[in-house]
Amino acid sequence: MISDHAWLIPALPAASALVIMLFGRRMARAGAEVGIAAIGVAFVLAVLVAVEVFTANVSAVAEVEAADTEEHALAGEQVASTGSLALTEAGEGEETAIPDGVEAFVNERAVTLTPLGDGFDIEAGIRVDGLAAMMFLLVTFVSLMVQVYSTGYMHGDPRITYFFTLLSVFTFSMLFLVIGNNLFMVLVGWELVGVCSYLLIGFWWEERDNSNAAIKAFLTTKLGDVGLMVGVVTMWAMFGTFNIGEIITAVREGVQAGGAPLDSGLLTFALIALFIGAIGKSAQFPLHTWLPDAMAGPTPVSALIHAATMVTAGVFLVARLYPVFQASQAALNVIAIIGAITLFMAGLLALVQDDVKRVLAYSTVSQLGYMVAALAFSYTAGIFHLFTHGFFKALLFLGSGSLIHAVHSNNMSDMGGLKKSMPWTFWTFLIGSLALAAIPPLAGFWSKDEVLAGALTAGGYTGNVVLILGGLGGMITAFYMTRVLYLVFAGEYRGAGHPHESPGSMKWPLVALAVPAVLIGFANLPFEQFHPTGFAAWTMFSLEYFEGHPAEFVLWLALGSTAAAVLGFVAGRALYRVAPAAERDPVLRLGLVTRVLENRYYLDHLYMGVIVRPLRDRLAVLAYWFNDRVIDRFVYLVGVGTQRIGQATYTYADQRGIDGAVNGIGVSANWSGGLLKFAQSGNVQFYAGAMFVGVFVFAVLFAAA
Amino acid sequence: MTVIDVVMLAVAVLGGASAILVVVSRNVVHAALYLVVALISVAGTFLLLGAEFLAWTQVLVYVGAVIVLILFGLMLTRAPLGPMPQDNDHTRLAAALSVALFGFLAVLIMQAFGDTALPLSVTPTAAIGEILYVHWAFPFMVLGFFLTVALVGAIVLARREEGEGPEPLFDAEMDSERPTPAPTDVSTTPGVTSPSQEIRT
Amino acid sequence: MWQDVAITITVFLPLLGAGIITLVPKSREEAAKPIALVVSIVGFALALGILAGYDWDARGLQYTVDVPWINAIGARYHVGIDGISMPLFTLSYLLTFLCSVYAFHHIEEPGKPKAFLALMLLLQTGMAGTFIAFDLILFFVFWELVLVPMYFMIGVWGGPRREYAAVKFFLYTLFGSVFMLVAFLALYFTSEPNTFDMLALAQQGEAGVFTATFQRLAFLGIFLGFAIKVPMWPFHTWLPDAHTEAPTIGSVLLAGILLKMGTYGFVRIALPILPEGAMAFAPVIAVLAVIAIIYGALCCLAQTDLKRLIAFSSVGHMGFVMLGIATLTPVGINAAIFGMVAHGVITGMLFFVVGSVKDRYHTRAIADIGGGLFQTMPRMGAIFTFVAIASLGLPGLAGFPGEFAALLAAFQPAAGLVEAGHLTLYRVLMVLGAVGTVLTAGYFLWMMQRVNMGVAPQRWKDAGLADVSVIEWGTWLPLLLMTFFLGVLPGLVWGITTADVDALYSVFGG
Amino acid sequence: MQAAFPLVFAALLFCVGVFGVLSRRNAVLVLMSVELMLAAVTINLVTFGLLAADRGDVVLTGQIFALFVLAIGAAEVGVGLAIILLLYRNRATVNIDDADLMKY
Repeated sequence: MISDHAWLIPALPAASALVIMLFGRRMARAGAEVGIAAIGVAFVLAVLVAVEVFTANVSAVAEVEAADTEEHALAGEQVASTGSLALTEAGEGEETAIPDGVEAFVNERAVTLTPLGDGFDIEAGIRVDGLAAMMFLLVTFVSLMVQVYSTGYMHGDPRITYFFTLLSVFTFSMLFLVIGNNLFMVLVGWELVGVCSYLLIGFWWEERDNSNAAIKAFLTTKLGDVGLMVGVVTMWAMFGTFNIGEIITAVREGVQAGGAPLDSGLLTFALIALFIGAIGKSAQFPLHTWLPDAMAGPTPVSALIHAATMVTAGVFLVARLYPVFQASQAALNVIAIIGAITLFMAGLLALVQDDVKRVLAYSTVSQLGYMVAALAFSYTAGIFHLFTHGFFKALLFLGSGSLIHAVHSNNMSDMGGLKKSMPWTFWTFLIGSLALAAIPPLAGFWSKDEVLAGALTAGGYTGNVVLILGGLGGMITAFYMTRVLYLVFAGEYRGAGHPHESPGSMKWPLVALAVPAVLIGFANLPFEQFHPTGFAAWTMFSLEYFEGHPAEFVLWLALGSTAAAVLGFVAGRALYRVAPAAERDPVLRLGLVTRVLENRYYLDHLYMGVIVRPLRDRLAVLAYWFNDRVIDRFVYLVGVGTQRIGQATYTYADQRGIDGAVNGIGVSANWSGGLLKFAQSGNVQFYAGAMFVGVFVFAVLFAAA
Repeated sequence: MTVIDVVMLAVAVLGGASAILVVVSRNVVHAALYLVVALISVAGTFLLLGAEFLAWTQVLVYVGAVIVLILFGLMLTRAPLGPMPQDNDHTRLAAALSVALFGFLAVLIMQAFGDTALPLSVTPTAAIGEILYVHWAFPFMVLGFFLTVALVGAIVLARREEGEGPEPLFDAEMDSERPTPAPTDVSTTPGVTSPSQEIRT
Repeated sequence: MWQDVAITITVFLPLLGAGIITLVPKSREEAAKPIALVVSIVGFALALGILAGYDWDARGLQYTVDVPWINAIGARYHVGIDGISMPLFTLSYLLTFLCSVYAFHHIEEPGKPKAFLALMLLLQTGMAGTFIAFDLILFFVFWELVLVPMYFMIGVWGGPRREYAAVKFFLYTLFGSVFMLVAFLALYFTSEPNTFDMLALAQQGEAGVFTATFQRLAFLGIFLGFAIKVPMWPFHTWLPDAHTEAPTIGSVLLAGILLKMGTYGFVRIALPILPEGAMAFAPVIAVLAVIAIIYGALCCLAQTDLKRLIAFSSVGHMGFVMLGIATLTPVGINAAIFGMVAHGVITGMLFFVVGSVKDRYHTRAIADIGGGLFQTMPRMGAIFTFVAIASLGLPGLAGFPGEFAALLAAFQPAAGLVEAGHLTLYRVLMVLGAVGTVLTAGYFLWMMQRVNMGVAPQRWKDAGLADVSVIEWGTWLPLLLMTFFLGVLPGLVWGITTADVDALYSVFGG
Repeated sequence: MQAAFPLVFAALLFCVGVFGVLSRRNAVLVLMSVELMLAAVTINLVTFGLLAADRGDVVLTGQIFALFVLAIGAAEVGVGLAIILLLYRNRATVNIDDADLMKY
């Protein structure tokens, strides 16, 4: 089985990182060739693994259906299901028998790394299933494209070798996160991608803004990681293992470590804690503020890390533990609400940006909100949107990189009329925009429709919130992408110099990414007959879940969301067909609304003013003051106190002490006169006297005895 | 109360008095001379106890050699020879401690040996010699070695090294090297302001 | 035969080396360096030999020697090595070896390699001896032996405020060890039969020979001695001064090994012998540990002096170690031991780098360096970044497993502590500790921004600063590799410790 | 003779010596006081030696030890004076409270 060797997929970029780091400088293309070759091979492997996993899953589904039909034909009676938990989703009263021995594809293999004491071990292992295979495909493909693209985009940068090393390290880390069979490995990969992100955002570290953005990104996500760590630890304490498969089994059976019944309160706590990690990494409200700043990094980095892969790690984490999340409706509700808030408020923020990358960044935040919200109702919807979004958002970012490369500015007010000079970029960017705006039949339409359909089917309070905000969000998305398209490609060129189309190394990745942006949606057509052979079957985590999966096409919803998108498009076209001067941009003339949006809801001000500055500039200084003036002072006072006691007994020592204080080297060294001089007056007679007193006391004691 | 007891008492009074004079005398040379008397009375005690050899050794070594050495020391260090306070500021404390110690010891001794009579007998010098060179031969040799070492050590210490200047008044380098100047001149120390304590050279 | 003499030879070899170095004539002081190098290489090789001959699967002491030493007080020369001592024992030889290599690169004013290296080797004997002594008096002798050379290292070769720092270090530690000694004596007189032997005492402790009140009192005494050495908040104020003023090699050894003597003491002596005392004090220790984590990080944020910043970071890292110990579970103790080793490697490395930076810039003030280390010395900057990231606990590097396992253990402390109703406290502390990792990341990143990144001031660009030298590479490469491999394969430490930790801590019913 | 006489005498000498050691500033005087203490010790040794001889000690331990103390005392005076001389040469004083280099 090829999936036995899936460990090669992360191993290849790791090896290439090492090779580039050691020998990259001496290579003709600064190590890029190694990175591209390695990730290319990894991509091929990922395809092979995906084929194996997906076909296995499809045939498993087919077997179940065959058995199902058989049983219905024979008796028509219901057979008790083993997986009652997953089936609660179904709610249709129709339970399906799963024949013995038929399961969703999971290839898990592990070696014990180290004992931890108390009988616990840390393992290193791989878990290849539908979800992992899908992520392999996405990560390796986008990474391949981005690396090819970078050979053009980063051409001539003095640190290009370092850049490709980091790209390889990042790709390895991301794949490591994906492939891990236990939460410990997920945590490791999670932090590793974080540090790669930090280093790549701060890639041009000469500029203070860039390093500030890097620090902000790392610390904000790290804050979320506290949640992740707490969650992982709680899980470990509850189930006595990090292994994802074992945790899922334990939750299904409703037992904790040691056979105790499941503590649902603690479980909810753990899940919400894990989700806080996801909030940080996937830039969900209220920790989303780092992602737009992260655009300070090179554009290929934004495409790879901050659009397609790393930021989806949070979504991946929830999907990875989906059966566990299903056990806590409270956690799912939190997820839905956070997702809904994020998708809406980030969409609004995208409206007022001038920097094209920031528009895309906020759009990424918004789309991540969709994914997260979707996971509250439907596993497939969430990860399908993750999958499609990865392609078209990478496409958009690389397209924006191509623009920036041509006009040497991030600002749309310096662009305009680029359709003529950059046709390739224009057409691919257009495809990406339409996919993002969910225009049928592009990828984004199918995945977003799945999200909304999931919310509709689930209904209830959270379902309705997600549905309404999601629908509005769709309109906003279409509007801001239209604004971008017109500001960038229509009208007259407003910038300096003569822009021209990017070189082939940058052009072809755009084309290669445009293909899946168009086609990938067909992998998961929302019609009953396609499910057993489509994306839902490929990536299912269990047959029970797949069978109970409520995916149906709601015509009015699809039409409605399309109409909303078109409405957004028409409105954008009406306002921006003739590109207005920057200061006359309609979205910038909404008074208070614009001000609030331009200041990002004042969240950054809040964080800086309430957390960072007080902590760094006040509390830290206060703590150090406390250290110097209270604790150290106390030590000093102990010294002086001892001296005072000595004063009564040994006047001489006292005089030396005060003398020392008077002649001391100032306030800071003042206290050294205390304890120290007393104890080491250097006066022999003082020592001798002390000795005699001691001997005397002992003699008395002995005599008494 | 035998005669020997009376003599012992007299020797003790003499020795004790001169010992006290040693430690309270304001003139260093006088102190040294009182020390002679004290040590002679110690030798007398030895005689009374029958340790004849020891007594003469005491007289020879201490009264003869050590005192001369000490007088040389006084001379070489150019100590102020006239009468002046030689005590530091703890006199009372030291006195209290000593008196307490003495009282305690005296009580202890009286309790333990108050009614013990000493079996007096004169030890002939020949017996001492025999025992010393037969039974205590090895420790004796070690002692000899030790004395040699002390002799060499004393010479090395007291020898003026080549290049070392003639007795500087203050070691300036040593103090300036330290960030916190430790006052070496006592006269600058508050509380010890008696002008008579300045060094007269 | 080798089994009987291995430890004795290995421990006292550096002492012999120190003696040999003192014989080097003053006119040829440089000759002291190769001698020290040879001695430390041989010492390291012997330590590796001990490691090679160690049976990883067995529990209990190996290479044991137990002969009478001071009969009058029943003190014995009882040495041996087990899984708990082994990592630190070996690490001490590695660090001394690397320091003697580094000595070829740089020794602070006033030079005098002869005296310096002799002191370093003397220190090595003390450090190694502490980890293999199984008799309280022997332990105490080695413990105090360490003070003297370090005192002189700081006091003679240190920075501007060296004497102040040296005396503070010496007296503070001595102050603590007095209480410790009293507690040791109390243990001796209370034990039945009277003994200073740690193993025998631990057995008696488990068997309940000591009353609860006695245990608490004795634990308090031992606690003071060890807590000052660790140092735990609020006994830590000697550490920044000592670290800041100490010469590079002194800082490395101080951070790398000396601090671990305190935590090792807890693991080896305080907890097994006085289980009830430990149970009573564990919540206090845990609270102090978490205060140290947060507080250390905050103090780091306020620093303007690079070396002092690193020194304060030790306070926080040792907080994680103590948190692990305070859980009284095998997982926590394992975490603590790992934390000790990792901190020794990483912070030792950080002090090396900062020392080398200071050596070139002639200043430790972050503002004077002014950023741009990446430009003036790219390799140095890369190493600095790598180590700083390791120190802030990145998974895959050495800093992480110890921290994570400590948090893990804090979530589920020993059964006895749970019964006493401390579960919630520990869980709150665990979350606070996790928040502390964010602050840790914060100050390290901020430091790197101010030191590494940005544009270098012109005067430093013109200064022609030499990048990492060959000797420095030689010194650092082993540590860098260890930082990486310990992170990837935590089993390198845990594989050897777990069996003994499990055995030692079964008493807490973990 | 009563054993108490020489013993009390010795105690007196010793305590006077202690007083001198603690209270005198001049190093030479301190040294003299030390001599007094040593003398006290020898008296004790001889006295107890007599008691020991009464109980069967034939090798005169007390007196021999007193002899040794005498010798060592002489050596001590020699070395002590040398040190004082050195001190005087370096610091131009024989006051021992000035000889406080061993402080911090």
